[in-house]
Amino acid sequence: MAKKESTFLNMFLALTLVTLVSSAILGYVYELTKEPIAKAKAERQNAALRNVLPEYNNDPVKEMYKKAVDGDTLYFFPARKDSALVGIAVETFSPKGFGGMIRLMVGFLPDGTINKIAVLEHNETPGLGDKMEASKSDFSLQFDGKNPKTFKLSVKKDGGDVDAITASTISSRAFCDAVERAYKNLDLTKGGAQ
Amino acid sequence: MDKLLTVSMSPHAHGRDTTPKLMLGVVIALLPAWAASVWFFGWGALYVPVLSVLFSVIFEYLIAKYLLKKEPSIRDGSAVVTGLLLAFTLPVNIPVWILAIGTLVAIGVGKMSFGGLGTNPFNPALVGRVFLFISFPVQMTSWPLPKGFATADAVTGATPLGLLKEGMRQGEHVANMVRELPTNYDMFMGHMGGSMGEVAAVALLLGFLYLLWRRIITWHIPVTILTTVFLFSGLMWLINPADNASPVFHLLSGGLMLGAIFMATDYVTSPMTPQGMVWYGVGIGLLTVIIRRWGAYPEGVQFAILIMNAFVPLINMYVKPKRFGEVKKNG
Amino acid sequence: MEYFVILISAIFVNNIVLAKFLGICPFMGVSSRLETSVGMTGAVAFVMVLATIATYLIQYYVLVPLGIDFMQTITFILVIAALVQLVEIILKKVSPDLYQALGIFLPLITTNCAVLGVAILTIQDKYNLPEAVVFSFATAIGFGLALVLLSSIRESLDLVPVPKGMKGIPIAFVVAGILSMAFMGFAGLV
Amino acid sequence: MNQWKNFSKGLIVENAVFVQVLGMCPTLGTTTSAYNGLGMGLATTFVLLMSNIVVSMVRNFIPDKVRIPAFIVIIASFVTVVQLTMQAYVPALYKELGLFIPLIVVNCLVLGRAEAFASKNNVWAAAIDGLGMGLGFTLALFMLGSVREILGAGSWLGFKFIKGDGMLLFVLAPGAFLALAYLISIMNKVSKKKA
Amino acid sequence: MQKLKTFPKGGVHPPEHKLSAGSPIETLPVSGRVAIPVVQHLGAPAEPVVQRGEEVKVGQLLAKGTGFVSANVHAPVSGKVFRIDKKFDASGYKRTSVIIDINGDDWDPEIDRSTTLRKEITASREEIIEKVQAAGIVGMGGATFPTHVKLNVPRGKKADILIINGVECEPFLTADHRLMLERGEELVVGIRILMKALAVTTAVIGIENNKPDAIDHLTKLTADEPGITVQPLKVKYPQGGEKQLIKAITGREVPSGGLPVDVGAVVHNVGTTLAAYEAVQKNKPLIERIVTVTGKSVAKPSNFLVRIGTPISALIDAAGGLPEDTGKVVLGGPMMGKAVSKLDIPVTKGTSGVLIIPDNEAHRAPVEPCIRCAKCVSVCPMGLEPYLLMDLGVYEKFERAQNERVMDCIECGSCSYICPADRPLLDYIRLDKLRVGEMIRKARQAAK
Ligand SMILES: Cc1cc2nc3c(=O)[nH]c(=O)nc-3n(C[C@H](O)[C@H](O)[C@H](O)COP(=O)(O)O)c2cc1C
Ligand SMILES: Cc1cc2nc3c(=O)[nH]c(=O)nc-3n(C[C@H](O)[C@H](O)[C@H](O)COP(=O)(O)O)c2cc1C
Ligand SMILES: Cc1cc2nc3c(=O)[nH]c(=O)nc-3n(C[C@H](O)[C@H](O)[C@H](O)COP(=O)(O)O)c2cc1C
Ligand SMILES: Cc1cc2nc3c(=O)[nH]c(=O)nc-3n(C[C@H](O)[C@H](O)[C@H](O)CO)c2cc1C
Ligand code: SF4
Ligand code: SF4
Ligand code: SF4
Ligand code: SF4
Ligand code: FES
Repeated sequence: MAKKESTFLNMFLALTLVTLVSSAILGYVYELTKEPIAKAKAERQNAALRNVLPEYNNDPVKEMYKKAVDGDTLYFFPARKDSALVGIAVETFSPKGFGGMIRLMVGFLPDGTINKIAVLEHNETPGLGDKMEASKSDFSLQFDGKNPKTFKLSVKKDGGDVDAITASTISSRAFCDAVERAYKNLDLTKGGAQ
Repeated sequence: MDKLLTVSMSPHAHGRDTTPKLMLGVVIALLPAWAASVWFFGWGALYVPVLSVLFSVIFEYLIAKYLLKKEPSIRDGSAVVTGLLLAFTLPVNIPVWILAIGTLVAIGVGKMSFGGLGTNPFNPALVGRVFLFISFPVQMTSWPLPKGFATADAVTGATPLGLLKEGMRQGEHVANMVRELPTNYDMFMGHMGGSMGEVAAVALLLGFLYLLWRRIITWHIPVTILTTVFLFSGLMWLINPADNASPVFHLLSGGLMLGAIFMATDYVTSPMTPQGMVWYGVGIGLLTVIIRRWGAYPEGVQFAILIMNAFVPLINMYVKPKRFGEVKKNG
Repeated sequence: MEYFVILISAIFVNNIVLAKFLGICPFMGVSSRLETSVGMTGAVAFVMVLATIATYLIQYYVLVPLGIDFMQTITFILVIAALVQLVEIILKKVSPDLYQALGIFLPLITTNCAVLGVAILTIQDKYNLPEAVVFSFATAIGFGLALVLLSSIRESLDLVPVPKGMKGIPIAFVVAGILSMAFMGFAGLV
Repeated sequence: MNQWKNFSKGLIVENAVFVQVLGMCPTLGTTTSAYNGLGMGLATTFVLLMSNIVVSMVRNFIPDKVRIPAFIVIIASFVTVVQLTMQAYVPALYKELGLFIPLIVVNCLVLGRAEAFASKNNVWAAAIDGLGMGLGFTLALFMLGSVREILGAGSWLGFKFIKGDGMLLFVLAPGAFLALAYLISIMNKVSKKKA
Repeated sequence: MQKLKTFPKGGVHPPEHKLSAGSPIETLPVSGRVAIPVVQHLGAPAEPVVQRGEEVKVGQLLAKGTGFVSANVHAPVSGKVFRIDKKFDASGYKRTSVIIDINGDDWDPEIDRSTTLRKEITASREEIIEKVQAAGIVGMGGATFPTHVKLNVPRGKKADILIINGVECEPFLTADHRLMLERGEELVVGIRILMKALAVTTAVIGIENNKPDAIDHLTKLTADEPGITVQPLKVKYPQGGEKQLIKAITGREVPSGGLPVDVGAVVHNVGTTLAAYEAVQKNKPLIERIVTVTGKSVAKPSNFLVRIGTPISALIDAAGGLPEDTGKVVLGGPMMGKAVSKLDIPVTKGTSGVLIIPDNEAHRAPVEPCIRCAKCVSVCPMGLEPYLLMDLGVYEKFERAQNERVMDCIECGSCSYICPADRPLLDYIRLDKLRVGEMIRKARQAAK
């Protein structure tokens, strides 16, 4: 078969056709994946919540409330078991990481004790700052079960109680900063308010 | 008249300098600093450099012979200088296997990949050192404190620049840190934490004088680097003494002396004309202070030199010697 | 001050080639001669700034309002391709000299991921328009800096006996690696 | 043409990364681990395969002058399909690979094959070519990712075999350049010996 | 004493080894058969004007210069022309030579052979130049450029200073030194003659500071010679290079590609000046010169006054014979001289010395990689970058070499001398110059 000639009409038609077909296919795929994408997003959040909170049977996402602090936002997720408050997860942040912003999910028990911490997002150096992830080192585990009332949330170098990641004081400080921010803004009485 | 005479083009005379003699000169100039480091850090400072030299020479030999398949030229002595200088930039408690990796990278990546002596655009010892610094931050930043000769169990601690950076991160006033920092006299004599060969400014300056006297190097690079650091840090110190250390502190701390005298002057990786050397030195001085003051790392010399190494071909291309007869007619 | 931070970050700390790995192919392809690197840098700077502005406007005034930001990739690449064509045509008419200088590089730039990458990064990092302009310009400067350094080093390597197995691309990558290592010294400047 | 030869040329003799030095950005940017390299390679392979097929199918309907824009649209569509699919089913990997997925659009390899091969050959040959080239690309990324992961983190495909860290530099930017430099050099030697 | 002057950039300090500095000039007779090449100068070859079998007198014209940039050649001996043939000379090539069987010492009667000093200069400017040209005088500082050409200042240019080159910066050589000590009075008259020819009122004799006796002697002799001064110079090679000397003495820089007259200076060697004296005042053509025979193992380092054409083997014999350990024989000094492969070649107008180098110093060390020590750059008196010029030669990038001004190189050899890696810098630079020269010539032809 001979090649189509490059007349204006041909060119226009061909391009339009290609674009239309493509857009149509894309629209279709978009519709198809819309659901799973949303689900994947929610799943990530839920997984983090389940990870840092004690067992609950409400939907903390539905009860979520926000607070604007330090130019960004904290998200609070109250968890209940049979309507009794069993904990609050706080999505918190610190801009002081080695690679900029880090985001954590910190789970508190109703008395303010830290239950568990999950790292949501960071830009730290692999092998150094990324040891804040629980899968890469035990750094974040040292917070579990500590109450900031008695456990000073800063690295030992700065007179606190936290053992810094070796050679990553900056990341460790940022981590503490984020947890501290969550704790300071935590209003335990408010847990059941909504 | 039947003897065969040698015929060659002029000149028929040759000066006394040869490559091995120059390299030996550098080794001799490093001896005072070596002695000082043995004095401060103990026996480790004696054998680590020896090992480092050994590794460098062996790697160079093997790579030349088996990978490049050319006659190994260990005799020129440049691998010895590279090994020695690499060791001098490391903490004395460096594990031997890390040392081996460092020399392999210095010689293999930094030098032989480009074709060996004279071809490498970047300072091989610094390529090795920065590689280690980034790869093994933990081992590369635990500095034994000088405990005098032959004391067992070195205690690790921060270098003066490390202390400074740490303090500044806490937002402390420099004046308040002074108590923790060593005195200028201590730093001049080498009583501080740091790499093996970098601590004793006085010993390094002795080596500098020797290099100048033997005409192995010219003054241009070291003097411009030190002057630039002094002036730039001095200016900032005058403007804001709360956030800036004194210029003397900058001169005496860290690897500045070692870098300026022995590493920035590496023939292969520095410019060819005096004017070019001045540009290069100013660049190294500025970058050093910028990294020390605003960067994440307490010390900037090693990066500053590597970065300026990259500018050397450009400098050589555009900064030409003053050609004879270039000026228009005069008189 | 904010602009200054963006500038330093894009040129030194997060250099597009040495830290972010964008635009590597032109980086390798045109870096064997210093002269072409300078021309390429000019062309990239020109197109990058224009493309960033165009895609920025498309994103916030077309895609987002229509709710079709999943079409980002396809629209951006078309916009960039069209833009390069347009620039070529206009340049040819308005300034034949500049066209002579930049001309041969323009078609290459369409398929340069640095341009598309910067356009997408501008959106991802939520810059406003003036910031986006500074960012794209600084990125191009960073690209040019790395390119000029690499090409001057490669030219100087023409006069030394580089081992056969390392000649050309491999040694250029070694140089890029060491450069990238040296540039890590800028970490933390911003 | 011999289909096996058509397929296998992309693996070694005309390998996109080692021999043609195309698609360097994803090669360097996504190979912090063997798994990431594999993922990026497969994503690219998919786009390459599909766009080669479609381009070959429509090659006779597209006038010459608008050939390139049309190809770009086709490629971009498949890239978007990959983007959406990955977001839905492998969101973690999608996050890791980041910017480099949309950038498949400008990967010279993809457009290059569409232009140089698919637009001149039948659908079957184009598919084989796309698959071969894609797998060659994947192979290269997987190799580079493996080297970097082994040296940099002391693990392979997530399986850790030393205590502590490796040579961090290899997971960082400079390591990508250095590892690729020596891989290319070695592969050149190997493929020369073969030829 | 005056302040030492020197050129500003570059230069080296090779050991001086002026072994023969204390040996007075001896006149060496010659006998047997000698070969006189017709090319002993820069420029067009001279055309033989004698026949085979013809009897010639000392001073008789043997070959006539063809064209302006060329020089006459005279018979340095008397005897019978054996034949005209190609013979090896110092260049290593066979060159047309007039071969004479010596018979007695029968001089052309026109020549005044007395040793009385003739101070009074009666010749006019034009006559001086004519006589210099007729006498076949060429630069005896080594370049052998015909002297009358340099005395003819081109129209539109003006010379205002005559510089007499008594520097003798090459190690070992002492011919000029002895000349200044023993023939000072004649030299001063020679300077007057050249000054008259050039119509200048200023002349400066440049002498390196390692010859204090020569400086003293000439300072005394010129004390009441208006316009003539002696300038002591720093001991540094290549102080005697024309451009360096002009720069040191006048502060003027000869522009790249230009000539000394462009800055108003003309430089002549002391030997040339003496030859001019003899030609103008005594009618004596250039038939003899002073040659230093020296070397570390030479038994009797000497300075000889010899006739052109004397085989160098005769000179060596007179200096105690060829040492056992001889490895190389060089005509000229160690820095710029030419190594020869045989010893039966004749002394020519440009032969300033015969240097015998022992075997253990005669060979070059193996070439090592360049370590970019920049020593060659810092010693180059012309502000060039020898390491780069060599690389450009190795990799055949001659166009770039031209842009890097390789043609400015004066081939002083300082770079090769200093290089710690024993790189043959000057050899490659000569290659560059050859190729660039070809390129320039081709471009010129194409332009025409
Ligand atoms: C390539 C590289 C990346 C780094 N990344 C981090 C990081 O992600 N987090 C961190 O806290 N420090 C990081 N650092 C180290 C800091 O620069 C600094 O040395 C350290 O945080 C402070 O020292 P210390 O922890 O040993 O007290 C990195 C260093 C290098 C060489
Ligand atoms: C082509 C040519 C033309 C020259 N013309 C003049 C001239 O007009 N006037 C002059 O003083 N010297 C002239 N010279 C002589 C040079 O300036 C110089 O004295 C000669 O080359 C020997 O110098 P050297 O021994 O330092 O090489 C000329 C030389 C050459 C090669
Ligand atoms: C490197 C170099 C060194 C020279 N050294 C001397 C020297 O020591 N004495 C000298 O008379 N001429 C020396 N010359 C030659 C002079 O440049 C110049 O040709 C000469 O003085 C001109 O005089 P002439 O034409 O009478 O020889 C040297 C030339 C060069 C290139
Ligand atoms: C004055 C001088 C300084 C040197 N400095 C270094 C250096 O800092 N690092 C290094 O690896 N080699 C150094 N060398 C040795 C040698 O020049 C170096 O290994 C070359 O770069 C190898 O091509 C030095 C040599 C001299 C003469
Ligand atoms: S055309 Fe593509 S592959 Fe070639 S140099 Fe340019 S970007 Fe690289
Ligand atoms: S698209 Fe261009 S820039 Fe990107 S990989 Fe291909 S050649 Fe390189
Ligand atoms: S380049 Fe020429 S002028 Fe310069 S030192 Fe070498 S030989 Fe002398
Ligand atoms: S003197 Fe020799 S080794 Fe030194 S730069 Fe010049 S050529 Fe190279
Ligand atoms: S420039 Fe090549 S993929 Fe980015």
